[in-house]
Amino acid sequence: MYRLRRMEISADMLYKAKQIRGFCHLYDGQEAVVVGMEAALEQSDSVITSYRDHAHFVGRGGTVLEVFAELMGRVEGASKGKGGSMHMYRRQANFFGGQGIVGAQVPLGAGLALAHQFRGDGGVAVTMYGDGAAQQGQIFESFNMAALWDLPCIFVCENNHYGMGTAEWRAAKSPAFYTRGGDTMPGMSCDGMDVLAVKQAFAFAKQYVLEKGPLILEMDTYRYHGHSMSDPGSTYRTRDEISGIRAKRDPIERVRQLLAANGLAESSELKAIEREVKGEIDGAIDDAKAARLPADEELWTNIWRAPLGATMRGIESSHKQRLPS
Amino acid sequence: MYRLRRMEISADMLYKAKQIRGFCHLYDGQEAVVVGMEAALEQSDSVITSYRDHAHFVGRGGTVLEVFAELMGRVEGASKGKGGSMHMYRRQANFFGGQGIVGAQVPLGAGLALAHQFRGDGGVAVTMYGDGAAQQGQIFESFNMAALWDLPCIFVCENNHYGMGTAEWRAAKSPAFYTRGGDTMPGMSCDGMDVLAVKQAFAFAKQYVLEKGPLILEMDTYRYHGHSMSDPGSTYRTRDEISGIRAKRDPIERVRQLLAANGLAESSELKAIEREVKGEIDGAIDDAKAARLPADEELWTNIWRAPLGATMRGIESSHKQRLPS
Amino acid sequence: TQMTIRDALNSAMDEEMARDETVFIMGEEVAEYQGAYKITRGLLQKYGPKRVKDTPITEAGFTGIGVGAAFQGLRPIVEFMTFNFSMQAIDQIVNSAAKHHYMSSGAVTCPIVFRGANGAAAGVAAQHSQCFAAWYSSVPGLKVLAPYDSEDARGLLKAAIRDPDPVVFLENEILYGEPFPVDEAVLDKDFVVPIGKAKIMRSGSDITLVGFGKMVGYNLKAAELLEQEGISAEVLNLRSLKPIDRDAIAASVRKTHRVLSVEEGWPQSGVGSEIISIAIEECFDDLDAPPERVTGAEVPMPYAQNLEAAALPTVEHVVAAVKRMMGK
Amino acid sequence: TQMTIRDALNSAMDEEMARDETVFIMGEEVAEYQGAYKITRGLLQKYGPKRVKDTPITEAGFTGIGVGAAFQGLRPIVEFMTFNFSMQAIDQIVNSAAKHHYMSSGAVTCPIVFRGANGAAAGVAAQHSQCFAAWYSSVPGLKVLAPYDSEDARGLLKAAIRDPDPVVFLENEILYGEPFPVDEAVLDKDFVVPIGKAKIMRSGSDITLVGFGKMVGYNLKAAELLEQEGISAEVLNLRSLKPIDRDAIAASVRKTHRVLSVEEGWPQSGVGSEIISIAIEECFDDLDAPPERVTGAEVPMPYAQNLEAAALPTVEHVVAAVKRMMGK
Ligand SMILES: Cc1ncc(C[n+]2csc(CCOP(=O)(O)OP(=O)(O)O)c2C)c(N)n1
Ligand SMILES: Cc1ncc(C[n+]2csc(CCOP(=O)(O)OP(=O)(O)O)c2C)c(N)n1
Ligand SMILES: [Mg+2]
Ligand SMILES: [Mg+2]
Repeated sequence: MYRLRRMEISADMLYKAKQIRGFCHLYDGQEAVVVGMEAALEQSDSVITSYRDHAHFVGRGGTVLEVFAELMGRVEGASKGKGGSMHMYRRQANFFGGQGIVGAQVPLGAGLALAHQFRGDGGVAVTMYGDGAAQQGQIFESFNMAALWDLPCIFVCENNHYGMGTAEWRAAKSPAFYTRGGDTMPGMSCDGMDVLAVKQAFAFAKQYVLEKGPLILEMDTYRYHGHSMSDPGSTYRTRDEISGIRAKRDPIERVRQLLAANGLAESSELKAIEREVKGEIDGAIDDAKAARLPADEELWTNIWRAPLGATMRGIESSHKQRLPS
Repeated sequence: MYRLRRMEISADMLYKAKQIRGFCHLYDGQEAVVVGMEAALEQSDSVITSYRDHAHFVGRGGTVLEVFAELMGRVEGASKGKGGSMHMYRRQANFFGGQGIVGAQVPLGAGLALAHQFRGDGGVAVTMYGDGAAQQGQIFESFNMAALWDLPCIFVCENNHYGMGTAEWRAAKSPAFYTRGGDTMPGMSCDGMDVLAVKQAFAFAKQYVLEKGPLILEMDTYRYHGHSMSDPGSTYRTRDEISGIRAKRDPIERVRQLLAANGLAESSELKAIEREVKGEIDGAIDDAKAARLPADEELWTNIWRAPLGATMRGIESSHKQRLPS
Repeated sequence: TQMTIRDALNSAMDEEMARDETVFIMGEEVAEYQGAYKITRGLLQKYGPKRVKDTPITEAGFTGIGVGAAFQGLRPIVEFMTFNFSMQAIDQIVNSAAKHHYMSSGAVTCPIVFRGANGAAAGVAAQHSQCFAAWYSSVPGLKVLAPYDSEDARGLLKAAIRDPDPVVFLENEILYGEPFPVDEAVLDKDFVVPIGKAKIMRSGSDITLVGFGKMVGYNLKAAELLEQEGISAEVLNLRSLKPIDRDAIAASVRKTHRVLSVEEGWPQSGVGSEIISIAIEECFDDLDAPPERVTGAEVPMPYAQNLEAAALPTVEHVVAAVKRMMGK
Repeated sequence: TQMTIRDALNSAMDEEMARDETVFIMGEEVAEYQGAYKITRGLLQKYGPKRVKDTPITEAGFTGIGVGAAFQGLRPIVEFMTFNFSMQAIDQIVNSAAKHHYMSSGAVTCPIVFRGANGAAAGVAAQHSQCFAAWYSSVPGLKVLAPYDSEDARGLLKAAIRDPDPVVFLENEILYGEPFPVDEAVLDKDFVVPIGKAKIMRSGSDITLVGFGKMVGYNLKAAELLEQEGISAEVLNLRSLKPIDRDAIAASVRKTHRVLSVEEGWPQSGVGSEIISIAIEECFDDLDAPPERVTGAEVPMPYAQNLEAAALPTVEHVVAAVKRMMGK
């Protein structure tokens, strides 16, 4: 978690230093959800989430270097520079991104679950969306089909209580997101700031969806940063609210205190870990900065898996690009 | 109701005689819903429904002639021949059709309600959809916004138990459609074959939505015909099921028996009414057949309300159509 | 032998399902009802409900589910009852299916087919008559196919199902029941038509008639009539709208020096506008007449029979345009 | 005086809301947050929550609600945070808003404006960079506008709000903060720019550069550079993409004998393909060179700065294309 925290804070600095462009959505505050989840899942299970995806990518085994390199549009990045902040993938670990369109990842996630069921491979799919996304109609459509077909799908609402500048109660008549399956699907709520609770919830959920069909897991969590880099994050909520959560519910502090209270780690050990992580992150930043931009020819790769020798048009009529066959 | 019944049965015959083209969805069996509803509403309230709209059009004051003429694509038709079976409107009575895209009418209906609320004119909007449509995501999106904004909107699920060939329980994990508002919105169920119950339900609902915000009304009803003219309607349900409903729950028979049992009408009086209605319908058919096709110039009218002198392209380059300014 | 388009599509799916067990079909009424237009007839009975799935009427949701299943390695065939309803799902087709291979630099693939009836049918009015050929074929990352005859329907659909990329497959309701002659070769289990290649249906020397789907038939009819007037028309069946076969269009126009595009969709930024542009870009100096397009009239489709007829191209329009272009 | 596009749009809405109390705004973050790009700044404070409505992130639903309210006589302005998200609602825009006046033979009207940022921004990758100009402008029943400068933004938006038909209003995120000089006349409360008319931004005699939105600026820049090389370029700002001003395009091309269309969207069946087709249809014999188009490259938008730059037209592309067309 500390690694994810440092990574996001460094991304913030890099953005402000104009090393990163476009949209960039940070995850600090919410780390326990990804860490707890990954403690309960296998990489043979599938995960898909929204644009706020840096931590999910690392949770699936991606490196911090790959995150920074992607943010800087480098070829060493998670998506070799073509995706950017919102679109990181780790196909070999069944991580399907990194989705920019609010709500769209939810049916996609149900489809991942359908594939696991179809093959009978024992895998489950986790499809993660925000409290703002939770009103999207395609989510209800997905609930219904997932329930009709008993898909092994865990629908995870990461409720950080705001969708951009809109508080949950202004977006949802019923902001108890774990009940939004109505008669269609059961749900449960979990303290998303408590990594151990999250792990437990996912362990239960995985078992449940394999045996009984889909389930909603609502994670009560909080984002410290603004929605994205252009949002100071303090016009629609009070600074007191933010600092209160930091003081009382921070997921990293909670673990630190648990370790200390139970005598599981000396403060010096933790400090050493922190130092090590800082070193790793700083090294990753340097490596990312040193990494190459994609070659210009990459503009024309990956349009299709089978480009069939197609002729594409460049910017000018004089530029016709023949793709490989 | 008997008028609507005769109208639909005649439309069936006209279709088979190739006087009507394309899609044609009949309403026989469901008549009590429209008749009961209109007994409780004013024409200053708004109504919108799906493609199965002949009866709704007549319920809002349209004539049987206008229905037949529209079905035959005549200029005397409800939409002057441009809409056809699925697209009949009666703007002066706040009937907004006649919508071909499953589910799309539901947010539209919520928007009608928004306008009534915005103007504070005391009107409500009724937005009607089927059991098949009830899974559409935009319906849930509409529920949420209608509830957040307290819109005077009655969401009416006309549950005839099949969406084309799909029984409700195959389309919906939870086919109790009046509960589909979950925590967002209350709902109630009503016997849609009992015209008096329907009237009562709408009278209650109108009052309720004006005072407390939106409501779901599920109407338990049945369509006797197939989904549309190409569907015999008997492959996915048994003939016994259909004849059982006809025998036990027919909305017209029910009223006939009520009138008889309570001595409110002699059977001869009812026969006379039936004869009169038959005459009216037969006359309407003759009149519709005699009606004119739209003039060829109508191809180019009503694209826009303000066509601004635009030049449109005809089929060939040589045909450019200058619209009025 | 003769084969209807319906049987061509049905047999293509049947054989590909037999060949590859990751292929499955989903959509409204595809299973128990056997397809609103009976294209999936018999498949539920043969392959069972796991591989022939009825969906609720929730296009956005089931399209997204199909795309997700394709990401995870299955090969879904998603049927839209008609492509008009694909507008509810177009975000999933474009943003999810078409763009992921690129955004992930090749990590995520999406082998899926979206198929169904496209364009005008008969008497179904404005909301059920739209042609989506131009929209989908504008999107890099999609492949877009439109069969004309049973050979196309079989060979292109089999190619689409085997292809590793998302394919939009535009059928025509009016042609479903139409029989076309097919060769022995077409009946082969491994008969596929190459994606991205147009086909010369009839060779000619005076003008090239470019079309896809049903309009290829009109163009063939027109070519016959024109022959009687001494005009030799070449008929090009595009088959693929994305990628579009620029080379074949250019080669034909270089030969005939004239080109007319025929489509039922709306004119503005339509397929015809692209054909004209390709002709101009590739062979301006070879042209003996301005390239032209015959299109649907620029109106929402009216219901009344006379108006509907006036909104759609006919063989006569093609013949008249050609004669004008030939100065006759 | 100078005015940014943001202020032009903001003042247009403000004044029209003051003028007509049936005008209201709805969309994500338009009220309390004052707009993701602050286009609606101050309007909640001035007109209150009844007329400036924050919506949940449910494009299909709130677009349908807007259209329904317009059917019933209100004049909604629906903001899409960007037009990329309008794909979730495109069925409501096309099937509900655009087609109802026609389907009802004029009974139902739909005075509504759909507005927001369209096309490429900076560093936002494939799902957030699509241009929808060609798609929407293909649909009869819609009006489609694209402002370039602050005069356009103010005058076209006011015209759109007053218009009785559904208008798709395509803005450009990158230009929101850009100041443009405006005349006194533009500041008038009743200043409107006529829908359906293109504007000559700069007169010239050798070639016509056709564009809309941000590309008009590129074309003006290119025209300056070309002047230094002795080439006189006329710059036509389309303003309206539907209806498109065929007469203005034809008149300009008849004068200059050459035409180049410039857009950021994809080429196939794009706006440029229509401009080429119009030029061919209207003035083939007047042409001294084949009409051409500069477009976005035919790829989903990549994120990396160098690739993104390589995917989009620049002033240099325009200059190079013109020189080639002039044989220089
Ligand atoms: C369909 C769509 N509409 C709007 C947006 C713009 N947008 C991006 S993120 C966001 C807020 C989402 O909030 P939430 O679901 O709570 O997720 P969080 O950002 O809190 O993780 C919005 C409106 C989008 N990307 N897609
Ligand atoms: C978005 C969309 N998808 C599919 C269709 C095709 N279709 C027309 S009616 C229908 C069944 C609807 O059933 P239901 O909502 O129960 O209404 P009913 O016909 O029973 O009145 C379908 C699938 C459509 N018109 N629109
Ligand atoms: Mg949130
Ligand atoms: Mg039904």
